[in-house]
Amino acid sequence: MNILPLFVTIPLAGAFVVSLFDFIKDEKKKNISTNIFASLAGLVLLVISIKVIGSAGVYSMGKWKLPEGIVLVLDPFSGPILLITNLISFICILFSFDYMSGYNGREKYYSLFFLMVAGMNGLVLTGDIFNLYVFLEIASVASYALVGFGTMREEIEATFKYMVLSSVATAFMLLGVAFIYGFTFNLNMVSVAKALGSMEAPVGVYVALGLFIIGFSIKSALIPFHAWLPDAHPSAPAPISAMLSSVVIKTVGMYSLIRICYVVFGMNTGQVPEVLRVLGILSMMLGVLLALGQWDFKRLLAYHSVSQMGYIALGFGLGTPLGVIGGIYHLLNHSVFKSLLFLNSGAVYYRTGTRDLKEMGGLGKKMPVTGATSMIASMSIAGIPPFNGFWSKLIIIMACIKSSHPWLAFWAVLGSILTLASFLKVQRYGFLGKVKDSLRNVKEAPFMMQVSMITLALLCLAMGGLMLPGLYDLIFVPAAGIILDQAQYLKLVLGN
Amino acid sequence: MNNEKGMSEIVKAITSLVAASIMVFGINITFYGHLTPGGGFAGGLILAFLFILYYLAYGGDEELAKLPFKVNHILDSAGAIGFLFIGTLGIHFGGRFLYNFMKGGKAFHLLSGGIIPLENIAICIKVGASIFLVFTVLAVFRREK
Amino acid sequence: MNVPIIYTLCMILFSVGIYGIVTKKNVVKIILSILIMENALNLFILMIGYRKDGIAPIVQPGMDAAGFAASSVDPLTQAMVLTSIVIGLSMIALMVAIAIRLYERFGTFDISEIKDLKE
Amino acid sequence: MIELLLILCIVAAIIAIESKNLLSSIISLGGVGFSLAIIMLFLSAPDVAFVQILVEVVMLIILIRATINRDVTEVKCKREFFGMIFGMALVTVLLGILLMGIQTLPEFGTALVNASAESVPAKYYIENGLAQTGSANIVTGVLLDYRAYDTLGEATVLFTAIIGAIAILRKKKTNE
Repeated sequence: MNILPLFVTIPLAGAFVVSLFDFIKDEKKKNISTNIFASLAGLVLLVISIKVIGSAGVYSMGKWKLPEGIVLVLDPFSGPILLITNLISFICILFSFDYMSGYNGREKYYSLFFLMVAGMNGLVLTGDIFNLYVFLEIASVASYALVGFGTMREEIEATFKYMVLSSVATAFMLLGVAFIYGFTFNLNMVSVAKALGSMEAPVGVYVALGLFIIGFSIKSALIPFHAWLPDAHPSAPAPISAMLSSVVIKTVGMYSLIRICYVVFGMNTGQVPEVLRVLGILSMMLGVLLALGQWDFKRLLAYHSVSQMGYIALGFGLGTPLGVIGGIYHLLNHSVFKSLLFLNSGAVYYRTGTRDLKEMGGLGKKMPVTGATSMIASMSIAGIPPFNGFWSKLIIIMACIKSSHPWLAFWAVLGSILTLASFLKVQRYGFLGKVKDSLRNVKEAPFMMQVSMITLALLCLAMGGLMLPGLYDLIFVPAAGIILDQAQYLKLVLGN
Repeated sequence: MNNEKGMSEIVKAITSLVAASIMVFGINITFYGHLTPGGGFAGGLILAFLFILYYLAYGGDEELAKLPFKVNHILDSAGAIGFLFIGTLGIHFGGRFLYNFMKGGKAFHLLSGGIIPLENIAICIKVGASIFLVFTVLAVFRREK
Repeated sequence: MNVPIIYTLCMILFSVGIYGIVTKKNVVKIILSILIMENALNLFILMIGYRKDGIAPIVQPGMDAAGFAASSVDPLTQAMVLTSIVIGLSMIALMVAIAIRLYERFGTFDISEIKDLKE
Repeated sequence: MIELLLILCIVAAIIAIESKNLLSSIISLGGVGFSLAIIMLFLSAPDVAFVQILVEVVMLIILIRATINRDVTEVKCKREFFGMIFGMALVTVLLGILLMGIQTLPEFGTALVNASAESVPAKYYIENGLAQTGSANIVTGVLLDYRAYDTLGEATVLFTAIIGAIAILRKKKTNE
């Protein structure tokens, strides 16, 4: 398990070094060298995260044992999330090569990008609640700066809104940590879990739990805490929108929520899943209804992120193994197809300069790769077989029925149909139909953009294969075991 | 408007008088962070204050804007890389990231803390450069407008 | 029912910060409210680790180890607070940068006039 | 004594939020910060108090430089009645919940009294900190040895914020 600290140190070193590329005077040379550097670092991260998949282990920082030190924990739940984070970030770096030519200050962009990745990797791997707060703060601060990277009116306004709401969320989270410390005098997850399990929980523990749920719900943009997302995600540059929507809200929001509430507090039955179910259904339905009325391509996608986060919350909120598996599976799938959709919107914006669906039309003929990949992604998100979105939604709906919540299944199906309607609109107005006169001279997106989009589209197809029994047993079953059985987590970290 | 920039002659004189002692204080706070209250962060802030004091007293908005923030920027990154590097040395010497590999030495002496004073120095450089960088950026921005 | 008065006052300070964030329309006021909130939080964490008549967690030469261990306050909360103070400072630095850009773009600090994004 | 200083803090905070003049708001905020530093001294935390004072000074300078010389230092906006009522209600609910929570906390001033070094890391630190890390200041020992990973994260947050601020205020804008 000696490679675990590399997940944090490589992106950190990359961020610190790449910010020094500022001193290359020639803009062109600077762009090329930062591109090469960033993609190499991203590739290394991707390779090491493929290497750790399927394994589990503990790494103690500075040779300090529990409970006085900090440990990094790789368990079956964090493994897949780590892989998807580094995979999507590598693809987004490839996409940035051409897309970021509209902006200057490329080295700052990559520096912030790597800091965001470092923050997410750190918070996924950590086994300590205060350390989780610190790394969450790194990822958040980097994302504030990245949302406002264009520094135009919209971007600055969106990032200010995002920052205010988000800092309230982190403050709530820190207050929760303080409460937990006040009761248990411990910070690492294992000791906290043991201490909370051995005492009769006082009211303050539930207050802390509520603070965590509110804080992470703001971070993962569940309705009614979603106000910042539809502004912040469309305003960022397209690769960053893809990162924010597909990875950041999941690691910073949903992963941390499940990690703290289910694994640390051990509350995987009872009220907490119920709250998650309610928030999930609300976000699922209201998100998709709000998305239906949008004409701004990226804003529509942002509302769909809210809606799909609802599905994930619903899956986790069922509290049954099948539901949790559905939640994780949908989380991974959503990362792939939502980042693909945002990259599509970026490619369209790069060539046409518009995000308004009414001004598009017939782009599928002019940009065949973008058109085809966006078609695949739309079908994935709408849950059409054989694409990956179908399988995970199927699991969630089956889990709803099996745990005797047929109404929840009904809402999930309805939400899926509305999603389909909304993406038919996107395809109809954006990519099919007649080519508008203003778009006569539009060319296909540059090569690297095509590469990244095609990779993601292939992944959309391939990830249906995770349903095969071998992979299913390897990835999802142990993850659900860790989430739903606190004892397994304790055993993994403590050894026996 | 008169040509004199910054504050009055008295402030300038006092600034140059106290500058040395502020510097010594900041360095002392950093080096002895593991024995007395303070540490790299406080020391770095104090050193940044020294430069801010100069800048406010002598009114160097224009000079600051011309000053390429190269040095600061390098120091900022170098401090962070230094901390990371010390942590990585721990892997080499002790098998664990951030392992304190230089333990030993008499208690209550400068070298008793192993890597702690080194980390303090790295943080001091990083924080001092960072805080002064913020002022530089704000000054440059005001100048450009 | 005993009301822990010090914790209560600390929570009131926290709520004052939240109140400012919710109701104020001025960018600088919002930043100040966030600062107040963070300060209250830091104080709360520090209070949790306090021990009555405790001494600072710094060993002086010639101090007896057992006596020190029996009377020192919690060093871990202080380390946490130091970390969170720095994080607060960083947040404020970035926020001020954003606020200055906001002022340059919109010419005002009043967020009720900053409404480019549609609802 | 701590209570009195805290009440002073709350009053200063309310003045900072409600004052019409931005500059006086910022100055009252300084009042909050400095009284907090004194409270921290009362709580036997010299390290934290030291950093708190320094950070407060930085914040005041940054905030004053950010707001002064802009043409508005007066807040002109009218108070919205409903907004205020809504804010009050929200804060009251939140405060009620938090007060319920803090009543069940261990009593103020009893931390570490009955703790054992096996289960409570803080106790372990004060018992073994000097011998294991060689740092007489246990807080520094915790920050830079036991929990140095946190400190790496903290330094990174600062780095991130500075790079972010430079990026937000950078010279050339986008080519659009």
